[in-house]
Amino acid sequence: MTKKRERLAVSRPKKGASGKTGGWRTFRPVIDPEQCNKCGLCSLYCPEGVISEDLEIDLDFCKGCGICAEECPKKAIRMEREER
Amino acid sequence: MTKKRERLAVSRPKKGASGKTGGWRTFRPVIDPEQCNKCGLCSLYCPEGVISEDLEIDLDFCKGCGICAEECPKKAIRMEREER
Amino acid sequence: MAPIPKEEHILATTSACPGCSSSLSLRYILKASGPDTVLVIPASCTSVIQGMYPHTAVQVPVYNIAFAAAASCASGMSAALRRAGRGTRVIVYAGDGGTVDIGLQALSGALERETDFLYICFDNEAYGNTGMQRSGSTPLGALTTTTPAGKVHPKKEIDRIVEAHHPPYQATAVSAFPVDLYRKVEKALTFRGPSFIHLLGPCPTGWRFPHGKTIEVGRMAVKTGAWILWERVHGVLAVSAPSKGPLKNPVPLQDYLGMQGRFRGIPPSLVERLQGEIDLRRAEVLREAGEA
Amino acid sequence: MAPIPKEEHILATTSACPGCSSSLSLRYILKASGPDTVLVIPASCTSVIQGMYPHTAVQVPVYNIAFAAAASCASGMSAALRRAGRGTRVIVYAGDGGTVDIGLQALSGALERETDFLYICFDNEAYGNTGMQRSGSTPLGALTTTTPAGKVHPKKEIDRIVEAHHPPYQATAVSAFPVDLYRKVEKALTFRGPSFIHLLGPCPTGWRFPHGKTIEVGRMAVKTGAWILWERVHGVLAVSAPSKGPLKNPVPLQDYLGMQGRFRGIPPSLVERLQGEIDLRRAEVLREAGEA
Amino acid sequence: MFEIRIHSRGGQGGVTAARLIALAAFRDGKHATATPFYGAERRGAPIIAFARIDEDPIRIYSQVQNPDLVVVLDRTLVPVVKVLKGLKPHGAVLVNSGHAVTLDHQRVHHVDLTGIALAEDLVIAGEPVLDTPVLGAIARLGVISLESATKAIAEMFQDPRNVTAAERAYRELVL
Amino acid sequence: MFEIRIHSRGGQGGVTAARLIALAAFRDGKHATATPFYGAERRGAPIIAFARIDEDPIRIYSQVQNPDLVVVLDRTLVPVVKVLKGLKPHGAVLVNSGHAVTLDHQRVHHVDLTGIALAEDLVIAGEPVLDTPVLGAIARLGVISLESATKAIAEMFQDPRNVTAAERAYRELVL
Amino acid sequence: MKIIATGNYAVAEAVKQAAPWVIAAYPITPQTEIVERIAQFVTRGELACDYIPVESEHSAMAACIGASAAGVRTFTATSSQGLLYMHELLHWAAGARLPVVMANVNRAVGPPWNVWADHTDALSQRDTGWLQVYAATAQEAYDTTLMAFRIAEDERVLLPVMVNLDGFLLSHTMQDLATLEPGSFIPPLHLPHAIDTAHPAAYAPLTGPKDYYRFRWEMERSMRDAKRVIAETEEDFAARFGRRYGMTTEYRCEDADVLVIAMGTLAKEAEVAVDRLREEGTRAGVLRIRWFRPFPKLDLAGREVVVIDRDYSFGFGGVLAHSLCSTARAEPYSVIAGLGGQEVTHGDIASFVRDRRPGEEHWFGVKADV
Amino acid sequence: MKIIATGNYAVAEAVKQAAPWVIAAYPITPQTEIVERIAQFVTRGELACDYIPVESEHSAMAACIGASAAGVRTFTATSSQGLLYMHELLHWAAGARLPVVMANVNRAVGPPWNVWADHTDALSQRDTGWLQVYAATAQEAYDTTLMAFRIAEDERVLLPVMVNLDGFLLSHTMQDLATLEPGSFIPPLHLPHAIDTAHPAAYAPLTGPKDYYRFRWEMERSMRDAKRVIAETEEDFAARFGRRYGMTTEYRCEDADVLVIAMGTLAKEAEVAVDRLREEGTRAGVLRIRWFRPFPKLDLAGREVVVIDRDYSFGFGGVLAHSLCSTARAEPYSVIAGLGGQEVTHGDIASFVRDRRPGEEHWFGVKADV
Ligand SMILES: Cc1ncc(C[n+]2csc(CCOP(=O)(O)OP(=O)(O)O)c2C)c(N)n1
Ligand SMILES: Cc1ncc(C[n+]2csc(CCOP(=O)(O)OP(=O)(O)O)c2C)c(N)n1
Ligand code: SF4
Ligand code: SF4
Ligand code: SF4
Ligand code: SF4
Ligand code: SF4
Ligand code: SF4
Ligand SMILES: [Mg+2]
Ligand SMILES: [Mg+2]
Repeated sequence: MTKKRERLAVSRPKKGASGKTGGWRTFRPVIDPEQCNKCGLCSLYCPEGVISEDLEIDLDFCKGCGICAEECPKKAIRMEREER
Repeated sequence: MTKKRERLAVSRPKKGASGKTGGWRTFRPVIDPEQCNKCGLCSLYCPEGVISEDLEIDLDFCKGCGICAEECPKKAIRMEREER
Repeated sequence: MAPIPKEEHILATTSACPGCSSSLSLRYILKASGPDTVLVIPASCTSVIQGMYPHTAVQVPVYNIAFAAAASCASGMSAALRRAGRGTRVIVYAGDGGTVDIGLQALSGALERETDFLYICFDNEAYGNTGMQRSGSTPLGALTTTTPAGKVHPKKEIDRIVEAHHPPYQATAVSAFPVDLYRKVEKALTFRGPSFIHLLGPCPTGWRFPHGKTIEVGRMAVKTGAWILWERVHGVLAVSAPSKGPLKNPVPLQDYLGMQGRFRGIPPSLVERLQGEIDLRRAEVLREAGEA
Repeated sequence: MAPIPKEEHILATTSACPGCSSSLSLRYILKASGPDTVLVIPASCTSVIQGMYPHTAVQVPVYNIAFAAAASCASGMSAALRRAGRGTRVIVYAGDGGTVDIGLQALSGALERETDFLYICFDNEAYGNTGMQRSGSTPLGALTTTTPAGKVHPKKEIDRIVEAHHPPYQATAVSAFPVDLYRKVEKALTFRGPSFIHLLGPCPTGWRFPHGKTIEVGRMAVKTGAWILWERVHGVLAVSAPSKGPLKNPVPLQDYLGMQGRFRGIPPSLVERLQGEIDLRRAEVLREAGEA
Repeated sequence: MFEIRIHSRGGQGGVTAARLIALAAFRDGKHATATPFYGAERRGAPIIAFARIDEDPIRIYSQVQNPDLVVVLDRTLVPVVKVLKGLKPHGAVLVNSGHAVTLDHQRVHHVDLTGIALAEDLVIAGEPVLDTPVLGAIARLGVISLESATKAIAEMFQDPRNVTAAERAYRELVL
Repeated sequence: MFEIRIHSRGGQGGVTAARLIALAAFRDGKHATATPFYGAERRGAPIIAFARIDEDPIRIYSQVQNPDLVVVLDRTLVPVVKVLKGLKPHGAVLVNSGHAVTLDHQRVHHVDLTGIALAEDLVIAGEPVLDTPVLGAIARLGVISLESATKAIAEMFQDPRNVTAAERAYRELVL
Repeated sequence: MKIIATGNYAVAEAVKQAAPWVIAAYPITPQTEIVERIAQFVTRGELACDYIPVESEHSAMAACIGASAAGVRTFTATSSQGLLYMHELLHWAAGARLPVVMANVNRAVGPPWNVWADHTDALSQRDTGWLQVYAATAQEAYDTTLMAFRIAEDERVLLPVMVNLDGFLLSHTMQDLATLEPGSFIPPLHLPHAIDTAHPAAYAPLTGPKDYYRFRWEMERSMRDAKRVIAETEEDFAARFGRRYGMTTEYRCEDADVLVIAMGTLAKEAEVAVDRLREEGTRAGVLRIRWFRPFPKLDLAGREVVVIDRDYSFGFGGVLAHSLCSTARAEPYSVIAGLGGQEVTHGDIASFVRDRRPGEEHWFGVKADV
Repeated sequence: MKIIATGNYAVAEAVKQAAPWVIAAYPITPQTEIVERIAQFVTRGELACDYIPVESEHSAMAACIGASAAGVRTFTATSSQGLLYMHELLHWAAGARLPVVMANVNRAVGPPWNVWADHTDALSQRDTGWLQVYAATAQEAYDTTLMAFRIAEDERVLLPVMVNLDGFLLSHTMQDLATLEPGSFIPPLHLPHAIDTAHPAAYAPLTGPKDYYRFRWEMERSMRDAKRVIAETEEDFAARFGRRYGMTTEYRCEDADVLVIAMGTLAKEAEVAVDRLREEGTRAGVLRIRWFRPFPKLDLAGREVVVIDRDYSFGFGGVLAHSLCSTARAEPYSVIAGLGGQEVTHGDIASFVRDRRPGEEHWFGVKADV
């Protein structure tokens, strides 16, 4: 079977289309479940949408921007230096 | 002496640049000095500026639009059919 | 006020249609600006009525330029003249199409960067030069060759658009009041930076009225309030004399529409809508001018 | 009010800078419009952040188009879809440069002819994609790569320009209030004809603030009144909830400017001028909303 | 091939006249073309239009050099434009004029088309319409049939006064 | 010709680093070029830049095929990009890392440029600046003189911490 | 139906037959009648389509792009400055592989202003990836416009087509015209890459050096395939309606020693010149180039060639003459004539042939000593 | 002064030397650094000029036209889509006979988006009446920009000049640069037809068929004269500053049997290929075309030719290859390579030469069976 002729440049949706953007963080967010009140604001504001409803952070794609930490009303998120 | 080289199209100002536009009137304005009060409105409104201060009409360039006649407060201008 | 100069800067005569209000307006504009003026002209009736190569009726430099480029061309020209130490007035004289449609972006840019020039939009409410197709400035309901059943969109409000750029001087005018036009051009040119005059230009050919009626049609636009004469200096609006009366006691719009073939057959409902809009506008202007 | 859908239409993740407010905004815009949406994207950061061939992070069709052509492309697309009987939402998502500068003419035309679409201007107040040159939407005083001493012209008032076209729905938004943004997109899409949302988009890269501060900077824009959230439905203005308090009791503008590197070194006189303009605007909005 | 050159001013209908001639000739069963030569559509400027009639398809697009018939819709053009240029020795001239016109040519005919238009109230924006009446005069010269001429007019214009005017010009042409 | 390839992410200064190398080499009296290969200027995307140093004018614009030195400003690129591709057998690798990095190559050096930048507070929009510190490490490898390196940095940046950072990297490079 | 129509009306009639769903156009002399006619058709309900009254030609083409991308048939018309103002989007429409059909009424480009026939407007768009064809009669303008839709929309092509007609000379000349009821001549448009929210994709994304050239090659490949599609379409058209055109049309070429090569109305006028030259004993013929993109492969071996260019590429030469030089190894007598509507008669053309100087270039009307 | 600079910085430095009074430009990758540098110069007072921050490239060129018409020196810079968006006004600036100088950073045209080197942007403007020159090093970009002002403003020319540099490859590559104190190298601008309210005139008025072609001929005449002016200017430049370029530059051509012909950085890279080919025993040389408009007259008799086009005219072929075919009767091996920044190394170029098939066209990277 031959590949379908690609007449023009068309991109298809794909998770990780821009690579594992999480790879180049300088800092990573770490949620302290003790302090967290599950308000969900971190998830609301995360530009990348990588904080799930149950507050799992997808570190493959988290860019380490720190918005979640800044916006957490309980200061429950710490930005930790990535050790590489 | 050779003509100066004309590098680009440039028009020079000239009276009658568009020809004797008066030539193709259907009607010509005729001022009746009896009725005229010299208010100058005809001259003010003439789009072609062909009614002089002393109310002479330059028939070479009057286009016979009839504005002067319409606007004359004394109805002192008659539009006469051009006989050709 | 100084009297209007006798000197004409349009030589008899343009090749405009008989009764053309543009021909008339240009006379007074150039009287006001004088010989140290450059006219920048985008594609429009004016491209043609100035005369064909090798002669022109216009006695100041005329810089003809592509349709969309008048304001930006003038920006460059004004900058160059100022840097060369010259006070030459740069006046764009563009059609409504060249202003509210294809020339809008360049106009907006020139206003934003505070170009030192006067921009006059000669508004005959259609693309005159190509034979009267609709423009953004064509009023609702008007017949044009591309709106054979009447235009379905309202006239674009270029004055509001320009106002949003806060030029120091802005005004409306109509050829039927040439002295008012003259004074406004004179005044506009006293400001440093951009000024804008929106000039209603009754067009016998396109609006389908007898060419002797050019003044009367323009006057009726003012009497009905379809066209309001005002000026706005540093944001402060003042109603001009000819519009003062009509703003309070306008005659019915139909008196204006009825004179023109382009509104033939316009349904009464549309006339009502137009009248309603005019009434609103009148009220707005009165309020803003503090005369309501 | 229905809750905001959980479903994401942006797949993790765009190639935007960390902390980019555009990335955030797109999430909520697409949540509101749903999968039956086409995004029309002129040259801008969004051309890049969607991802490079052959993959994209965006899960609805994205039609990339030349810089000046977004609104007109959308006009044709919307007309075609409607004629084909499809209700697909056509959303232009353009930058400020693509809206107030090079795309203004097309936008004006599309508004005038009542294109059935939603136009969102993502305003990061400069040409982000090419590295932060000034745009017409850059505020007075801001440093950009082409205004290394601060911009000398004020921000172009695109909202007033759009308002002059009387779209049925018009609003402002900012990424810091994603729920407000979501509701506005949702509402805009209920109107037939054009709607316009002017979305302030704090840009850590261009505005020079730490990328964790994106929300705070946006919130501070609202708190100071530098950015007022409102919507205008058929001409009637209503102030949105987050701006109600700040309109009456704003914090000083300096609190907003001071957070951003692009205003470093801005002279106090300019801050005063900007503060004065904001106070005026606030008063205007309050008056128009009948809350003064 | 029968070739016609029409001299007029913008707004007088010279171009439409040429088109009407071509249409009428076509209705007569011939091949025909009508070509305007004009520029920007401003009223008043001198305009030339051409019509060609032949039994075979016409391949010439350039201007008529040696007309068989010259039509002058505007008498004032006579001193301005060389209306007789290239006219065939036995060619005819048709001038819109209320009285005889002296031209350096044998076959000169006249008819007061302006008068006819004004009398029939065929006026647009203050200018008399000449394109339909002239068709009658040309039919009278035998170039096209009167029947096809009126048919052509009726196809292009709704107002019946156009046909009336053409018929009147047919009758009033001074040969 | 000595050829260098630099791997980095948009925003980390790989392109500027290449330019600084070229400038320093030029100040050393050599011919040098620095070429970025990048696209749209978005932060985070992998970027390559090249520098070439030679006694003669350089005519090659294409990418470096067989580098003498590979610089990796972002360790996370190692699994994503083939950083060793084409590296000359005796070529060197310099990685920004606080600890030794295992690569399938002999001469691998590391230095914690990020740590140095953070320590010197060289941070723009939240991201540590690596372009100036790396120059010190490269000088240490003998590619350019430290003197020219600091001169080049001083020509392009006003903030003296850039020079300090470079000098620190010079010292801290783990050979 | 047999009617009499100008070139402009003929195009408008063809568009009515093709029934695009979206038309976006902006007026410009001498194209206006096309736009006005279409507006009439739409108003009268004779053509069910969205006529978008855009604010510029750049937007006209953008609207066609947007509509075509949605999978519907589109049309626009322009001329000269309008075509130039679209330039960026001409490249775009082709690269986006959209079968937009456009009529371009050839007119000189400014400055100075000049509204008369000239091919420089269209020829200076020859690198944009559009197919270009030049018509010489109203009938041909009609037939070619119809064929243009079918060719553009063919899956092997999917590139836009520009149908050219000489300003005034053809656009405003009334001639006989037979209109058709073409029935199935143009099949419904099926655009394989039409936007479809059920299958989301990003069109024209940022594409790196490793991939970009491939899509350029795809365009060229389709241009090459287009030659076959043109031949098939013209063949089918001829079979059904009896009129045959081709990549080029020939007039008395079989035994000709000298060929006049030109495009548009000049080439038609040249037929009259050739008849006269033959009477004088010169075995001349006319080779009329119809399709300029893709450019036809010609065999001119053993013939003398007089090429008339109604265009010019400054600092180089006549575009048609050079195209022939480089593809058919001709050494033509290159005549530059008809610029800006310059009058060129069959008599003039005959004298070009009589006075031919192979390998030289001649500007008609220019005196050597100017 | 000896500095190190990218092609973009080199252009900005040259502009600073030439000191135009009005600059209007709009940013676009990869040209932005030129604009940003100039904005810096102006802000710091190093360049006394009005920098007009326009809202589009169409307006950038319009502003240059307006300023130039007033008789002052002007400059702009752009690339790709920006250049295309100016297209209408490129024609205008040339027809208005204005000596605007522009730097164009060659980049691919969309769609799809691609920001890397490609000559199609500039070459598709080759009919607009602009002189075009392609630089290959930062030094050359600098020197050529300076010369461009003098050539454009020469009374025998008075046409605009476009200086081209390859996107990223040259625009962003840092190299050695010697800047000059050129003193009188560029004389003050005297524009004979500058607007002057003491001598009113209407510029570019409606011009009929009887006159228009004459002004077109004047443009061509000046293009022809430009060859002499270019030669003189380059000669004077070489005499003063010791660097010599010419309409074309040659590398090891004297005894070459096979010539690689190309423009911009590819031709520089080809020198390395030629060195290698010579080592292998192939007598190769590089003929680099610098001035593309006016197009040079070349004598290629008796040599094989490999032409590399970083551009394409769809449905036709490589623009450079065809230009050489038609003017120099070459039968080149036409290689299409480097589109959209496609990587082409000296090794690749050497293999083009080794595998040459005269008369054929080859798309680098395209597999025959695709
Ligand atoms: C780019 C471009 N598009 C179209 C035209 C054709 N054109 C010339 S003038 C004109 C209409 C001008 O209308 P407006 O600006 O209202 O001026 P008016 O003629 O009514 O005075 C048009 C469509 C052109 N010259 N250039
Ligand atoms: C005609 C044209 N000119 C210039 C460009 C280069 N360009 C691409 S995006 C861009 C800036 C976009 O700025 P904005 O619209 O504000 O969007 P942002 O990148 O800030 O999101 C520019 C100048 C282009 N693509 N096309
Ligand atoms: S914002 Fe803080 S408190 Fe709220 S859910 Fe997130 S981590 Fe928990
Ligand atoms: S650091 Fe930024 S990207 Fe990562 S989870 Fe927090 S908000 Fe999201
Ligand atoms: S008829 Fe018209 S042109 Fe003649 S004088 Fe009266 S107003 Fe002037
Ligand atoms: S308007 Fe009438 S009354 Fe007044 S000056 Fe003229 S002719 Fe006399
Ligand atoms: S069309 Fe109207 S505006 Fe144009 S010249 Fe004629 S009357 Fe004047
Ligand atoms: S430059 Fe600003 S707007 Fe653009 S992607 Fe980066 S953060 Fe977002
Ligand atoms: Mg108008
Ligand atoms: Mg922006």
